[in-house]
Amino acid sequence: MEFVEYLSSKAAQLYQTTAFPGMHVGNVAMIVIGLLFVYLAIAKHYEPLLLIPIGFGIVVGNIPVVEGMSLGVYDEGSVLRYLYFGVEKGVYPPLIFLGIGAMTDFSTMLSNPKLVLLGAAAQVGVFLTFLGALCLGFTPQEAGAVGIIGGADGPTAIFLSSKLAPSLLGAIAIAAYSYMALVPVIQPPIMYLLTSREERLIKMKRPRHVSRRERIIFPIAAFLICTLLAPGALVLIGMLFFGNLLKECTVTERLANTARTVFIDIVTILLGFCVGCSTSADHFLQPTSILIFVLGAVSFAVATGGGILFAKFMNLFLHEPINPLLGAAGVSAVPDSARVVHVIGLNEDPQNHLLMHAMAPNVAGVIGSAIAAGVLWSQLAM
Amino acid sequence: MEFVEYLSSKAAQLYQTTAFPGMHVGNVAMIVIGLLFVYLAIAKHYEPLLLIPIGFGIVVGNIPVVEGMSLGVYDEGSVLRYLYFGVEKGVYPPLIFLGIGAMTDFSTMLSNPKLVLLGAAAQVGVFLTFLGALCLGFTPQEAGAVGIIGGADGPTAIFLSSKLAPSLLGAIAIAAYSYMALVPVIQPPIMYLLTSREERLIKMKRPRHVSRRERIIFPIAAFLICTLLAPGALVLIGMLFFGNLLKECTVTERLANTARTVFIDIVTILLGFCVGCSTSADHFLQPTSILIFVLGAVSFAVATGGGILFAKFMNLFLHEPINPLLGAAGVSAVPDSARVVHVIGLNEDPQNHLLMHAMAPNVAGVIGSAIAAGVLWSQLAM
Amino acid sequence: MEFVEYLSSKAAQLYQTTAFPGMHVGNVAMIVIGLLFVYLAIAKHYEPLLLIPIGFGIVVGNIPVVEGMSLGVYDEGSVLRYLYFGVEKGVYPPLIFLGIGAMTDFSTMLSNPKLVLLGAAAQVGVFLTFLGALCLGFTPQEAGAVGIIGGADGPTAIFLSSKLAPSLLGAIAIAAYSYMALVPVIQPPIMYLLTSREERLIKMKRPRHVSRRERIIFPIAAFLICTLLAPGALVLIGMLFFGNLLKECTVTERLANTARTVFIDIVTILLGFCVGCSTSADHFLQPTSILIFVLGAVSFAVATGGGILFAKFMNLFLHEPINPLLGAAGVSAVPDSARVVHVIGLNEDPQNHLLMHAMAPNVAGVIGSAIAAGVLWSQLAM
Amino acid sequence: MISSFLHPLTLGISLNFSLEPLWHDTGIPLALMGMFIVFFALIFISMFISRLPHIMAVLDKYLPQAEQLLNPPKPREGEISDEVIAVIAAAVSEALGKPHRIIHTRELTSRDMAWPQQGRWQIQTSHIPQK
Amino acid sequence: MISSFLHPLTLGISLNFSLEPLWHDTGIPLALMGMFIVFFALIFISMFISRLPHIMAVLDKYLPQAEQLLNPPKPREGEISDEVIAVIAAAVSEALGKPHRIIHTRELTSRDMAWPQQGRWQIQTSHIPQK
Amino acid sequence: MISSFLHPLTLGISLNFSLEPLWHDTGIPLALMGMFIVFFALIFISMFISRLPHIMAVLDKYLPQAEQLLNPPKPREGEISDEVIAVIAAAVSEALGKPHRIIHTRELTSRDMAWPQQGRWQIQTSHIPQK
Ligand code: NA
Ligand code: NA
Ligand code: NA
Repeated sequence: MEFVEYLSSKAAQLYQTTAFPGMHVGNVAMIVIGLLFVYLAIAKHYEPLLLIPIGFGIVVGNIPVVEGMSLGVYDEGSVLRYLYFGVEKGVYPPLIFLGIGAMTDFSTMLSNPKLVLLGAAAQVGVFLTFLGALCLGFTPQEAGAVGIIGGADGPTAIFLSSKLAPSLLGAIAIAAYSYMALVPVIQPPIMYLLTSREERLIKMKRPRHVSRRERIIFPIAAFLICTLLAPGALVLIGMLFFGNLLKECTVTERLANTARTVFIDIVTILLGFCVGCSTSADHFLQPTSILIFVLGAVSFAVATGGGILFAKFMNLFLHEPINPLLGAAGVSAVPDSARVVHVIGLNEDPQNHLLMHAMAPNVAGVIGSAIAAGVLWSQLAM
Repeated sequence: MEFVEYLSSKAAQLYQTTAFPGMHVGNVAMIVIGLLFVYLAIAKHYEPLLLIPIGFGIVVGNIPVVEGMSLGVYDEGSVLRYLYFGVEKGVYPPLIFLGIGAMTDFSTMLSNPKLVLLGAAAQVGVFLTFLGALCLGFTPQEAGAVGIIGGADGPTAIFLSSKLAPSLLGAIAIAAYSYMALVPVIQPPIMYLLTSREERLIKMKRPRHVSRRERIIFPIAAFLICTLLAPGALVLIGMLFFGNLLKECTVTERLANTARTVFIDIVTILLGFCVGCSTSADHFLQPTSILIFVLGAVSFAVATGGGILFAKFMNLFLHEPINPLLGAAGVSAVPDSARVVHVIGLNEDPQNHLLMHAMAPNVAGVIGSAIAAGVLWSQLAM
Repeated sequence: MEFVEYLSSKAAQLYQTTAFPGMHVGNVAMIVIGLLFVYLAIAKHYEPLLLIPIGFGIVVGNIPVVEGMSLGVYDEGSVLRYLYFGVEKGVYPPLIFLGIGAMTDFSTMLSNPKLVLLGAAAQVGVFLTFLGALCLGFTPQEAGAVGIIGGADGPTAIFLSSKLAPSLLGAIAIAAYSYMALVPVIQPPIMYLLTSREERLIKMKRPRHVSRRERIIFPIAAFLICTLLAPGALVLIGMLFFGNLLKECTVTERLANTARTVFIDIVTILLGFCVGCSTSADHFLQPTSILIFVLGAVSFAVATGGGILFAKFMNLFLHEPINPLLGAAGVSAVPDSARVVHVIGLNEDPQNHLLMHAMAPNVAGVIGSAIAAGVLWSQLAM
Repeated sequence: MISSFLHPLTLGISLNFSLEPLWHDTGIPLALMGMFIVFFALIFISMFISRLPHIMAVLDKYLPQAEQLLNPPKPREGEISDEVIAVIAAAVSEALGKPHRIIHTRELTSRDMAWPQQGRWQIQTSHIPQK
Repeated sequence: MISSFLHPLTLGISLNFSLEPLWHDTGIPLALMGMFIVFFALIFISMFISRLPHIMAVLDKYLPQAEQLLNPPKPREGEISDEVIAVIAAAVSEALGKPHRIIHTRELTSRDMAWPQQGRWQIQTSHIPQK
Repeated sequence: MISSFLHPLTLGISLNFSLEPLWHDTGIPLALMGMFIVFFALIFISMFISRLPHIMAVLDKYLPQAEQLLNPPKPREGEISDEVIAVIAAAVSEALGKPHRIIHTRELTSRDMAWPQQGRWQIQTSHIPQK
């Protein structure tokens, strides 16, 4: 009898060492969300390079841990905390921009200067969402970080959140990447709504040849223009064009190659996994998270609409009209939104290949949202 | 005459700036040990990817330095200290597990579920050694870190030592890697002792085909099972199965490739070198180090025996008996112990190819010792 | 009217958020210098792997930023500061030495032991410049850091500066890399001045075959000799020969390959960029910077001359004379100075191929200046 | 000088062997608990694995297309793709003197597939966006 | 136990909607300023790009040789170089049984071009040092 | 505004030249000591290198098999291995229309040789475990 009591007390003690006592329904919900991310990445090919690390990270971050152990991203001295440092201090995003710069070909943009403006127009999503978030009671700093979701640029969103609203970083990052993954679902209805069939059939001229020398000069000149006007974008824009210069200058091919392969891979693994780990239910399942998701969806929709409508506005003045579908590519989400434009163009006319043209507003959108982040940061930094 | 005096005083002063005044016989002994590691790695191919960095690190760590200079891993502000940070805080081992996960093929294990238990049985080496270390006067924390040597997993041993007994980290790491390198020397006598020729001749059935989908589901399910039962293993197990998911999910091939090539290479270089550097004679040549080496050898032997005997125990109940040599592969030491099983199987019957089967307990042993480390850490963390 | 006033006040406010109010002529000058570096790298192929990152970094580091934002390498908590940490603490240079070791073939040196001394003779540039800097009012610590420019080794110069004179690091690094890039301009006049045509025509014997085993033993033995005599060189010399052992020992080819490709690439990108960023005009445009550049030029010239004259001195005693041009390769600047020797040799006699021979003093010069740095650090560390 | 040289080797080893710590909570009870959890976890995994074929049968009924998606007929890394074969053929004919220029080709290893290029690949295979 | 399990889901969402923050400096004025700077910067870039061909024409006049230097006839990464073609041809003839040994060849991808090898390459193409 | 723009260029260079610091311990004595140690170390290395062939002769007597072990006849990285040649031959015959499928091949560069694969390779070449 005593032995049974002893055993049951031991069993109870054993149970306490497992993760079950600390498991709340919120953790279960988050684990399911994490698995959903993994499923979408594998089965639907939605941004797998990001959704797999984030999704598995969400699962890891929601295993409840024994009290007093230093395990999670918020525990002083834990391994995950050291890895999370690069997220928290905004170090990973510029390194990702370095790699993006080293893999981006700006030549379509160089042969289509007008299309650059579509990347500016799409930033209306950022600032309208910012205003909306203000109205909903977010502080200006938080509202800035929420608004940048509309920039459709994961690294930019993480960078600005780490500077302005660290407590919302997890929700903002997850929202940004979720909607970036859902670009092929969100954008098409808006694109069909705002364009007529005639507009969707507009064909663009073949881009002109861009010389090597132009491609070398561009990153330097664009860097100077952007950062002189918005010095707050220095780190993101600097790394982006530094990477691009490494790629284009022909004499640092090995550095560019490393930046766009293993270096960005390593940072992507760590960034995605740590962002996922930071979404433990007690930090993430807050009313604000839901608001952030709602505002993020609005932001994406407004940005898409803004780009399309601005293209139609430009057509009022242009001899050679722009296909307004290209405006949707002004939200960055490289290269997904460009791909969506291409597919919808092909739907209407199997000979209308818009991909190369769509890359121009697409990369302009990256620059545009980095500038927007720089302005928000410089005006709202405390 | 005065000039001769001046010169000899200068020569003496010069001598003081060299490493010779600080050179003790202990340093010389350690340097010889380091060179022995390098020799074994090159001439005998014993775990060269680890013994070369560790061996050369031992040599570097035992060059005595001028007083007041910040050079070694224990000196505040030195370069080696910053690199050693990843060892001291246990950051490198999970990153190595990420790479191991991205290169491990669990499919043999998936087609041989029974063999998983051999990886559990081998952990008896961990816990018996833990008890032995307790009896010899180690604190429970130190005893836990010493016991994990029997897990035959370098990164796990370093991780647990960094958490429970930082002062023993060097000795434990060196012991773990030494014995892992010596697996082909330690295990065979025990294997011959505990098995009969008939047992060694047992042939295993060809493993069944494992579908891609099973290989995707496995890392997620196994992660949940392990960490719900032993949340202390979260970081190691999490990284292991995260890496494996990257490998198996088919859509993140580039991330998996980076994780299992350059990323693990960089971490291996830094980890091995820094562990070696941490063995300066005055830290390493302690009575406890000798005890740790003795206990480590016992631990390996017990783990090997435990696996083999458990296989024979299972055979009492199974229709299709297991070749008990496979039990020896339950100590992880991937892939050395699996190789030893294979070679000894071939010795008895040149048609008996056990390698694929031995990989199942081998990788199960990795999981098993990570769980053991998690339990020890969660119960002994202060 | 009021509206115009409002608009102009807003425009003024907007102007304050740009980089223009903080832009001084010094920043403009530095940006021009940065662009010049980029131009020289691309158009003249001067050390592009370093001048492109440094040059673009200089441009980035001289964009004036809004007060109160944490952006530059000197601002607490900024991204660039975290990346600069590896420069400031001297962590990057040893990692670069690891990669250099893993790509350096010491076999020409092993077959030409006499030529090693030329690498020692060239260090006279280091110590004479050190004395010159002392006379010009630098503290002994600063003078040591300035003198090491004559070592013609970027990582060594950065490492020693970070230890002895952090405030001069930017200027010293820029000077070192500038002159390393200008080796093909600086060295030839000195070489023609100090050698006769007959001397330049001296042909060297074909080097003997060096066995694999010799190449394995060499890094270990050379490491012990160097660090026993100059323990201050432990980290640089240790990493150099560790990398070389990884390369030569045949069993760690994958580690050596990672060390000499992506690992050194990543560190080079970060090191170069951060060194560039640290040259903001207010830190860099000091009278001392000009002095440092003058002393650096002297240092290079003296080192070149020292190597050549010592070769001529050795010829007084040797049966088989050395081509004194090889002395110029004793300043390391791998492989530029060896190349210059080769080209000048070919100029005189199209059959006189000196490249392989010049690599011997070239790599000896790397070792020599690392030892010099070790001595200076150990004697001047406070 | 010699004594200082020998200094760290004066190791006085005094073994204190005691069974007493075994009876503490951090002794045998912890060891048993550890073995128990290790076995428990690996038995669970083993059971899960033996169930996997059944779970797969269920999944295949509800999500039949996925397995096919996961095993596309594209060449695995290390295999030689049709594209590479075409290139080699072209190279060979070039080497044999036929004047036919290779404009541009790429090795399709995963390392090379930078993200934009993955994008380019996916556009042809990926889901059709919803209207 | 169930209430503790459900604990974090008791989300009381209370929406406070107010237009007041819009009129602060960090409201609409900031949003306008942001859009203004974004447009301004990208318009500048757009204008710069449209001017690029003219800038190039000027540069080509003063630095005519550079463009040529930047576009050497060496094969771009991914293309098959003559060297590789030669190797393949040799490999093929070897495979067809002719006993002709390939001594040493290298794939000239940038990844392989370690610094010393770049040095080796540059020595043949680089500037002649000034006397 | 212009003065503030020019601000950092107001560099007042005042050269203070003095020979006095040379006579301190951190002056000429340190420089001499530095040159001395540099020369000493490199002379030692030079002497060691000249002795190397003799050391090798001794080593070869006592450890004769090692050198052979270190120079296996396997192809060096960059050279074309027999395996690759076989693959190319197969690819060519495939390109020429013969319906013969390449099942699986691997480039044996060191980068590809992940640890498990190294294991697979070593098992055939490695030491026989001691009984
Ligand atoms: Na954007
Ligand atoms: Na194990
Ligand atoms: Na040097």
